[in-house]
Amino acid sequence: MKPNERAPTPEIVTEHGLSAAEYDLILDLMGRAPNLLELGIFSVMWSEHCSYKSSKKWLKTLPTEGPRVIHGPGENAGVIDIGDGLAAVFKMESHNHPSFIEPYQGAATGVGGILRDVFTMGARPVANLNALRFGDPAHPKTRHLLAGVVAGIGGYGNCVGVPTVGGEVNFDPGYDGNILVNAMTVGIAPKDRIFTSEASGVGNPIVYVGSKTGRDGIHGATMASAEFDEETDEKRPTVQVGDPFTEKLLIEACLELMATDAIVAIQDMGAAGLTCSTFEMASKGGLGVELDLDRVPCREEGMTPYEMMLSESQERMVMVLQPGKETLARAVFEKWDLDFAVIGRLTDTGRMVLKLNGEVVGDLPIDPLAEASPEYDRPWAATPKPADVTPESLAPPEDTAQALLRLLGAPDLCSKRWVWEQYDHMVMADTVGRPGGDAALVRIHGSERALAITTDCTPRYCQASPRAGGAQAVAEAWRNLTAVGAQPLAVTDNLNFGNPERPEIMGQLVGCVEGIAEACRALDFPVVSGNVSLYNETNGKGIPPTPVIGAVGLVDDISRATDLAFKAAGEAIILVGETRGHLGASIYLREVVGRREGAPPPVDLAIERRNGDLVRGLIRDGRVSACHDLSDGGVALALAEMALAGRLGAAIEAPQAKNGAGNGAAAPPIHAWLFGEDQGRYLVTAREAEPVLEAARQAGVAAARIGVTGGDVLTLPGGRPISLGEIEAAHESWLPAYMNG
Amino acid sequence: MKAAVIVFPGSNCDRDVQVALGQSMRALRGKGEPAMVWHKEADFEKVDLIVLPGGFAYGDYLRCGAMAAHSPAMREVVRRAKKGVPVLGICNGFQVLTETGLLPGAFLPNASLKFVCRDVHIRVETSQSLFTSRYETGQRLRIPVAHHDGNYVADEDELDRLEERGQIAFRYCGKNGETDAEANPNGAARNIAGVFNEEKTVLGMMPHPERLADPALSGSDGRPLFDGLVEALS
Amino acid sequence: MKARVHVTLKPGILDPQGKAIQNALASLGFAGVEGVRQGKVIELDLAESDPARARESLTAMCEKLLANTVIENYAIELDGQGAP
Amino acid sequence: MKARVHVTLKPGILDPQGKAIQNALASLGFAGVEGVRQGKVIELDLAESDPARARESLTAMCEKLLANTVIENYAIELDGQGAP
Ligand SMILES: Nc1ncnc2c1ncn2[C@@H]1O[C@H](COP(=O)(O)OP(=O)(O)O)[C@@H](O)[C@H]1O
Ligand SMILES: [Mg+2]
Repeated sequence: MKPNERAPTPEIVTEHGLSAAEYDLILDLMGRAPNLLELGIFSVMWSEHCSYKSSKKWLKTLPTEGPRVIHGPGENAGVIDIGDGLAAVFKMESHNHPSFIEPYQGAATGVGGILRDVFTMGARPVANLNALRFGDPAHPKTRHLLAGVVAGIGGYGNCVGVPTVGGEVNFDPGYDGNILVNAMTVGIAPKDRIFTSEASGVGNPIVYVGSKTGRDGIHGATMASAEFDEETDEKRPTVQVGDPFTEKLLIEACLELMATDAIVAIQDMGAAGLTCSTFEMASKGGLGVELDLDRVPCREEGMTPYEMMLSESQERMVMVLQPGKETLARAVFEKWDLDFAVIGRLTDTGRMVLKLNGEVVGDLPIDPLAEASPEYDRPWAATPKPADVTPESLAPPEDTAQALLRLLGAPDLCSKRWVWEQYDHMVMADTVGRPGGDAALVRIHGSERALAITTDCTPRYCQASPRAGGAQAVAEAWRNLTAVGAQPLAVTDNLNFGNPERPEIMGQLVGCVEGIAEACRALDFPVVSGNVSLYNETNGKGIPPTPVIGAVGLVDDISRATDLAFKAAGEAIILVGETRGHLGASIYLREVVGRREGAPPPVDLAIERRNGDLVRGLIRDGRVSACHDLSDGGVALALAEMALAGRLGAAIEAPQAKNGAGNGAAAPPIHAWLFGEDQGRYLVTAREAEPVLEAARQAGVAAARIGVTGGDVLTLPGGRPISLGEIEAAHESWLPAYMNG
Repeated sequence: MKAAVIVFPGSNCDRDVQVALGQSMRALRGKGEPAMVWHKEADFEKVDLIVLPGGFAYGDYLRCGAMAAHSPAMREVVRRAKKGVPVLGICNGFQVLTETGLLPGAFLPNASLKFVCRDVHIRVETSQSLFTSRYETGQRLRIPVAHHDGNYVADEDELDRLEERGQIAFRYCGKNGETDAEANPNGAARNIAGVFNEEKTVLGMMPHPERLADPALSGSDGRPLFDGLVEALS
Repeated sequence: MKARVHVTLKPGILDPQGKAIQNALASLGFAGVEGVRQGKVIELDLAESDPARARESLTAMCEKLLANTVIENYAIELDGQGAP
Repeated sequence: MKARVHVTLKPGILDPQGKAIQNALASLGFAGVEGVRQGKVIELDLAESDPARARESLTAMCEKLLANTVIENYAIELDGQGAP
């Protein structure tokens, strides 16, 4: 063996993103200098992306267990029991850097990657979501990036035939140089047929299936962990191109083979392709692997072992088969016109041995490498507490109606129809609740039950107070599921932050994770999967902390679910939850007053839960006809959305006292009541108000009747009536106009 | 009645149409389920109706439907269609039908150049066909479209001939049935959403009736199309 | 040998992609673009080395698959044989 | 003057369309097709009549809009000025 013709120079080591200390550790583990191939493998295995070295310590603090959890974090995706012998399998993943470089392909391959994480586990993907963050609309790149990302997500998801049913789109100058593209997939599998990556059976064949390996994105995984600088435009690393058609074939072929008993373990090739996937399988099974790299299907001639091991070509999987099942498996993949190659076998050596033409070209220890994977306790500094902004300190708007119209058309709050109409959100014919509501509802095929799915995060809250913002993201997701009548079950998270080597950024991460952990605990809402994206930073300026929460809930009977549209004239509109008129860090403060300051609204998790449980019960009992949770823009914005969805107006009365709290406190100023973003609140409609108010009293929940539906105008206290036409124009026109600009 | 759904690599509405048609078969005839036929099978059993489903056959690479049109199963479909076996092509299936020449015309990318997925209104141009017998002529339906290349083109003479012979099955229309540019989601010539062959035994349509054939999915205007077929063909 | 097949929309057919490019160029400030049409080029590596036979087989490929002759024209270009 | 811009994927970038066309040709019985890549041609009518200025402006159009230079190469051909 000649593993060591050329010891890597310090420059090469640095180029691989490894610190001097990390390189010393490599020398220790290997007992010699690594060759370039081995160095490459270490570098991807220990990259932030694959090793979570900065965040691991904190991720461990998240609650990950619950009666429904079948597989928590650590697998390709989280798995929860949804009854009837079925499991929901889901995860969210970022493709931020690649999407900034090439928005169409970056976003498309992001969707492809997360789909593979889900069907690898044996689930048929049934829904995609996407949480997107772009820079200032006025920034010269924003329009192009948004157009490309949306086209890429649609181009991939539409072709594979998985409906894209929800997501979010925000804009902030803080993302000018670092957009966020977080994609989530939800799948459904028979509960007793979940596949994992844990290899077993010495001698079992290792099989490669899918597309051929090209020189795509070599070192993409390390790139994703390195800060951008002005030169990135120059470097132009090879971009990975997605092939959704091949992905569709791969889904069908894998699910077909999974219906047999041929597969021992299976793993998609994601970041760091063949390296990460085979390593992980062997490491989980406590085994070794031997690969014959000559057998790897290659797209181009003369590919080196380094390229084969580190390529990030898309639409590829690795499997360990039961002995003797190669012929069966090959037939399935050939039926679907996919490459199939036995590329190696499991060994009991605990080592990864790579051969080319029968010669050993790399030989690394598996467990020690995985165990020695660095874990940092990076220094962190807590985000200073922001000063409160009291409602009284803000003058009321000159024109309430104008303020509402302004919010309705604000980039963050306007209708995202332009986006979701480019996504096939109805394929599979089970989309019961389409985009535009609080949570998407996807019927479990062949049943009357449905999964409710949402993604949420309010970065301006997280920036003001990471802990409150983290908790709020979870609470809002939980509330969105509740608002359609679903029982919230579990979450996945995508933690997007700047450079963790800076204590203030690390402080944001720590704070957000604490908030998420606290809220998930209080709401019995375990985290079953997730992803961390760090170094979202350009020229020393990090993105706003953006811990996106993707959440899944269950509706037992779709005829008992609801949506936000006003249903009939003359119905009472009831505000559930207490309104103090919190305007700190609100969208009103930012868009109408023009100030970005203050503390975010406090999240009282006990109240959140109590209010939500009440509302869910009311929906299930058929006692309310529509429901919408309150978030950005408060009561006023929610009313406008409900009116628009139902094509029905409403007349709202001025609040009497602090809404239904019954403690005699004075009502907040009208503008604070209308636009305040206090948490734990919902608007519901009902033919009769009293039974709903009575139920609220029984449950100890603040609730008050605030108006009645009807007509074709929305009248807010202290404002002129606003026609539905005006509301629609304000809400629907900003995004298409901007994109046509 | 027996029906077959041809499954191409990349088809993705095959199950959806199987469910919708199967539902009508069971409701009206108490039994039945369309068979799935893999595109490589040229000798599938004799059926009363062949369905070409929506999706992205062969990724829609090169041109939508171009590669699918040459699959072994399609050669057989063309042969049977020429003998009068009814064929329904939805969305990608419509594109495949034009590529085989069973239906006239061709498709270009939507005028917006964007994929469009939303409910549209279409006007039933004639109830005189086995596909539309359960609708009234002039009836307005709400049915979703989901495509990137739905911009139907044919030369003017061809379009005139289609009109004269009553081969236009559906047109995109507005709330009051008006077939203007505003109601047209993709730029299709003369707002055409669906066409028949001359004998009206082959129908291609861009909208997806199978996606709104179930009241739980916020509408069922697509259902009569399947009911009508089951009624006419069994 | 290497070959290129150029597929273009027939003259009377409206070209949405060309039109969109033309509009986009105008809004980017490029004046004087009076018309834009977009076509496809398909580059093929052929085992065949005889130009006549290559051209014959390419014609068959075009008629059968590469072009939709209802709306598209095609032109075949063989390496070393000049542009179409 | 008339101009043509040829846009092709950079070498090494996966071309799923080309791959699919190659497979389709094979299954249609066309033997000996060893590689297929698909590109675009954009034909433009320009008011400009000076070749140098036309080329300059076309280069700017390519960089800004016509080609995605992260993954595509382009070549400009001006009428009467020979193929790229
Ligand atoms: N990128 C997107 N893809 C699909 N749907 C989206 C996207 N962005 C927003 N939506 C949809 O628009 C609606 C409003 O989004 P948002 O304001 O974030 O909802 P909420 O305030 O209830 O969390 C939701 O139904 C959401 O799913
Ligand atoms: Mg909501």
